[in-house]
Amino acid sequence: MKPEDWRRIGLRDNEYEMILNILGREPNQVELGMFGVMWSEHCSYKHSKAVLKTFPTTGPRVLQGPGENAGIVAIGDGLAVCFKIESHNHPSAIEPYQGAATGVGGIIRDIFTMGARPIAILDSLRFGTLDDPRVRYLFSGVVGGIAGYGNCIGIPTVGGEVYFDPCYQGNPLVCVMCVGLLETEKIRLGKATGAGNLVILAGARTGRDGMHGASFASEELSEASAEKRPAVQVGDPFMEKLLLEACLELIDGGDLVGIQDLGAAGLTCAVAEMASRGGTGMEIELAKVPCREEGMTPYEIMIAESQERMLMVVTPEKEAKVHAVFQRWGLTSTTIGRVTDDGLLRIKMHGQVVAEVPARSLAEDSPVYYPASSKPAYLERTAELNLAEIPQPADFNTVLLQLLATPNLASKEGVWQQYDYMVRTSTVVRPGSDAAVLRIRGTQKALALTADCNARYVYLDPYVGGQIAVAEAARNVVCSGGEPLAITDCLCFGNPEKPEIYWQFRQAVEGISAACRSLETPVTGGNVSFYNETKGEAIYPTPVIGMVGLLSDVTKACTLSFKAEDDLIVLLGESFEELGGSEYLAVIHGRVQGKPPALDLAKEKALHRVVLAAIGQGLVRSAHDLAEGGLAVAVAECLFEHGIGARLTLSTNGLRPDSLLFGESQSRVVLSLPAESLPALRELAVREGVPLTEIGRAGGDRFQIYVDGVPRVDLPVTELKAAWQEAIQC
Amino acid sequence: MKFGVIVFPGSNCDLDAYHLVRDVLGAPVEYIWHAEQSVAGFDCLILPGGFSYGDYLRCGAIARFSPVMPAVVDFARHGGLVLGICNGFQILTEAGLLPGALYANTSLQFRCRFTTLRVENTDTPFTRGLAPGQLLSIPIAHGEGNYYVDPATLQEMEARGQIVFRYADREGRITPEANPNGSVGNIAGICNETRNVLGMMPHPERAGEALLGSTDGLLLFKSILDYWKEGSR
Amino acid sequence: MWRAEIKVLLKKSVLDPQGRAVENALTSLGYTNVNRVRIGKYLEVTIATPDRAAAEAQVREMCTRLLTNPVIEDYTFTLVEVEA
Amino acid sequence: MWRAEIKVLLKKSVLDPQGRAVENALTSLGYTNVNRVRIGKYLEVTIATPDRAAAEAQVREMCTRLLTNPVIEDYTFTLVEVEA
Ligand SMILES: Nc1ncnc2c1ncn2[C@@H]1O[C@H](COP(=O)(O)OP(=O)(O)O)[C@@H](O)[C@H]1O
Ligand SMILES: [Mg+2]
Repeated sequence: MKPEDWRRIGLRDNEYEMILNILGREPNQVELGMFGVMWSEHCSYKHSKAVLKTFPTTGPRVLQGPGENAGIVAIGDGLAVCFKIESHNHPSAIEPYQGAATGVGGIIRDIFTMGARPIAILDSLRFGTLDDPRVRYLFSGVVGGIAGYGNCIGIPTVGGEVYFDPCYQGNPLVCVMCVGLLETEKIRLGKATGAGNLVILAGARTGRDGMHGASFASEELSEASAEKRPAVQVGDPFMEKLLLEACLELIDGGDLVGIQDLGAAGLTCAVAEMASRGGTGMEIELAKVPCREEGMTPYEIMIAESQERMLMVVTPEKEAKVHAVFQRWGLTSTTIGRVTDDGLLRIKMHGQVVAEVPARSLAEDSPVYYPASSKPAYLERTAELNLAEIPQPADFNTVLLQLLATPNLASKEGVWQQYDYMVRTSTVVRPGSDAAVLRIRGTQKALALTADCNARYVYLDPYVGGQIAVAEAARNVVCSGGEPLAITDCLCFGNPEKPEIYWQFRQAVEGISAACRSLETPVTGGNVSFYNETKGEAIYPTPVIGMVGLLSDVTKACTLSFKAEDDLIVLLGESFEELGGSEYLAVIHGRVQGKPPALDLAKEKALHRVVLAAIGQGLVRSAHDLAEGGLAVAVAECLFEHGIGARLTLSTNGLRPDSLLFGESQSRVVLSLPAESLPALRELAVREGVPLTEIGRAGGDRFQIYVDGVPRVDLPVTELKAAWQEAIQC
Repeated sequence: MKFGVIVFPGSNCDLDAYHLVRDVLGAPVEYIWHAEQSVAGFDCLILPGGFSYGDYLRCGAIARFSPVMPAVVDFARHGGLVLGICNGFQILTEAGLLPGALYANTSLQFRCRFTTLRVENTDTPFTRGLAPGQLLSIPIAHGEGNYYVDPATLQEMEARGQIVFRYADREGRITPEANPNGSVGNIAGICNETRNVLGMMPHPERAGEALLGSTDGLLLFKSILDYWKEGSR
Repeated sequence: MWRAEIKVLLKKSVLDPQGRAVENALTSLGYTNVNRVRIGKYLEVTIATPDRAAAEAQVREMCTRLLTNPVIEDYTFTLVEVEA
Repeated sequence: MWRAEIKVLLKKSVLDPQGRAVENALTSLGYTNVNRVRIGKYLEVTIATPDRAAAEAQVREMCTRLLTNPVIEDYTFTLVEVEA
């Protein structure tokens, strides 16, 4: 072996040294390739492992934390919810449709691998600015790919988010979350136990596509990666639908000892992880692996990342039945090996050993790095925001119209109308509100689902930004009537070997952890995507939070829209002079500056208690959290569905009018309710010490805002809605 | 009466139709696996929505050759009630049980949203419980619901009352804006000459519970039940 | 052995939205000298039969039965003799 | 004026789910002598330019910029001279 041999596949010299020590000899090409993919950042988390250990991962409801294919939390009635989010950024940057589609396919496999029936998908997307034709191509391609795969396999895409910022111009983010339901005792793990048990490979045939996808995902996007293009593959949602049904049937029948999907690092990763988790070994005959192409080498078969494949461990008695089930579903399944007790992966081709390595060494003993970290210099620059330099807008009508029409705030209907968000007829709160709500058949319960992250906040203060990402997700869940249960996270950052990037990463994780502790939403799993850079420029640190909440009574599900004339409009929470990091500052004044709004987790939690009680007792007709665009934008969003207007009368209490209307102070929710409910609501608010302000009434067909008696905004709802609705064409 | 929901590989609204009939309508219903060769014992067959065989090549093109299809065709020819929803509609046209064809929406995009349907013919087993011109709120979810049929055939179909539903605006006007996919004459659903086979792109099984936003879809299934009770066939 | 190369297009009478969309895209990219853009399917099928006439007949049959929908589509094809 | 007839197929190494599904369908319809079924796109574009070389260059450019994605697709085309 020469240095270029291991460097070519992304292994460092010290890592090659480790391999020599593990094997006590030189690896051969196949073995080297296996280490190469397994020790890639994507599979080994070598730069993030140490930090991820600091997440709070336990709680009374947590049945499965990080480490398996997906996390699981109990929701009563013997049921549990299984969920996970994952990114497919780099493939999507090169082939947006297939990159996004295979991302959806991959995360769905993670869910049914655990024995859960996938019931929902959410997509969290970030692109450059839409004036760039390449970005428009990526945008429509990615959305088309998610629609193409999700719609075909019949799992509703019920929520997500879309942001546009120059920092994503060359490096879009495509994170997909899948949520599944299962009966608690049907949980299956990716474990290979019982020496003598058989190893079965099912689904698609193995082709040369996706070569080195894992190591590819662990490199900065450069001109060079154009040459690695074969790393992108075509998804086959039809095949996956059959695979899904067949696997769930087998799991239901208790016919499997263990099951694991083939994702990054293909067969190598699946056999290594299953054996390692089971403390066993495996003997695999590659000649038995059904291949799509002639003359594939052992090396290629071991690292190919062909989609829509599953690996199972079964007892010899069940072998025939398992094959029969796959056959009825029109799928190929092959027994390719058996479980051994010597902890070794013994890979053979036509009976001849081509690789022999300890399973643990691939899955567990990968290097762990503790990169240097240092506070980024840019924070000095961004921190100083002198509001005196920011002129008050002359005309608040124009500002509000401009804000509603900015891609980050505008309606995303152009996106989600391309998704089948109704299939399985359980979607009670559809896209367009805060969190989506799905009923759980056979119970009175429902799930509230959301995916959120304001990356600009994280950029301006990774710690606070990380906290806010969790808090906003929880606020969305709460506004839909759900009690936040747990999160999954998709941590998208730049190159971790740069101290300033690693500092962002550590701070963000600390912030997320702090928020998860106080809001009692443990981290049950997630995914890290580093090296999101183009030409050395990193994206904003973007830790996307996927959250699951529970409603005990589906009929209590709440949406953000005002529903009746003359309803009172009430603001919960407090508004401060906080324009830092706001959409208003960025769009109207062209500044990404200041500190993000402050977050007090105790106040946040208190707010949640008030809103949940108010919704639970049926006091309110709508609830909507205040996010980008602040109070004025949040209330505007409440008017559009039913075309009901509103008249707000606000007092500045020393705040700048623009802070009052467009500032993004945290822990605030706007409610609408019949007047007679107000006393009861006030009582709740007082008990929890949450400030409550009556700010106006719903009604008419105009949106009017008076500030200290001065009319600041007065526009027809139809005009506002048009600006908001027509901004994004996809 | 007993409903049968045919399950093709890649069907994914089979479960929704099944639940609506069993849990909301309260009628007996069973799944029928596409490999079955008989549909004996069933009184109404539902070909559900989804992506049979991935909708590869053309929507419904491969499914129409499923082992169960000869039995379905035979059932229909003898007056049995057949309801094709979305992909089911596409399969019925491919199988020649309904005229015309469905292809890509003019937007070239998948569309999922509630639409307003105007009832054009109430003299069918599926719509007898409805009023002429009645407006129904029923969602669509398809990428290829653009119905085409040659002008001559279209005239005959109009004359024979084979147009059952059209996309309309909230006032019941048949406008281009109300047409979500470019289908000729805003056609959303049609029946065969003998009116025992109905194909529609919108999903009545998704509009059966207030919790989900509309109960208008249920009216179709109630019509079928009434028709059956009166034994008027 | 024959490789059938089959081109499938929407009938002229059927509106071709995809063709129109691509034509617009091309024009907006500056290719103002293009028109009559039509988009359809291209299929390749290898048929093991010694005899060209038999191959032709089989392609026609497969096209009418499965590969195309005569209601909206027209097709043309060519046969290329290939090695087994 | 030239009519470019462009055939687009997925690269040989890339999975072609449609092709596979259709091959299975044809086989179960009894056409057991078919294989290597591949399904792609067929495009016709009419280009107003006197000169064949210019037309060829333009087609190549349009294919790489818009009509195909070189990441997963290969294309071939022929030019047919047509009346304006
Ligand atoms: N990519 C997407 N896919 C599906 N739904 C989306 C997507 N982007 C936004 N939505 C939906 O649009 C609504 C508004 O999104 P967003 O502005 O992010 O809400 P919030 O600010 O409350 O998190 C939500 O219901 C969200 O689920
Ligand atoms: Mg919200």
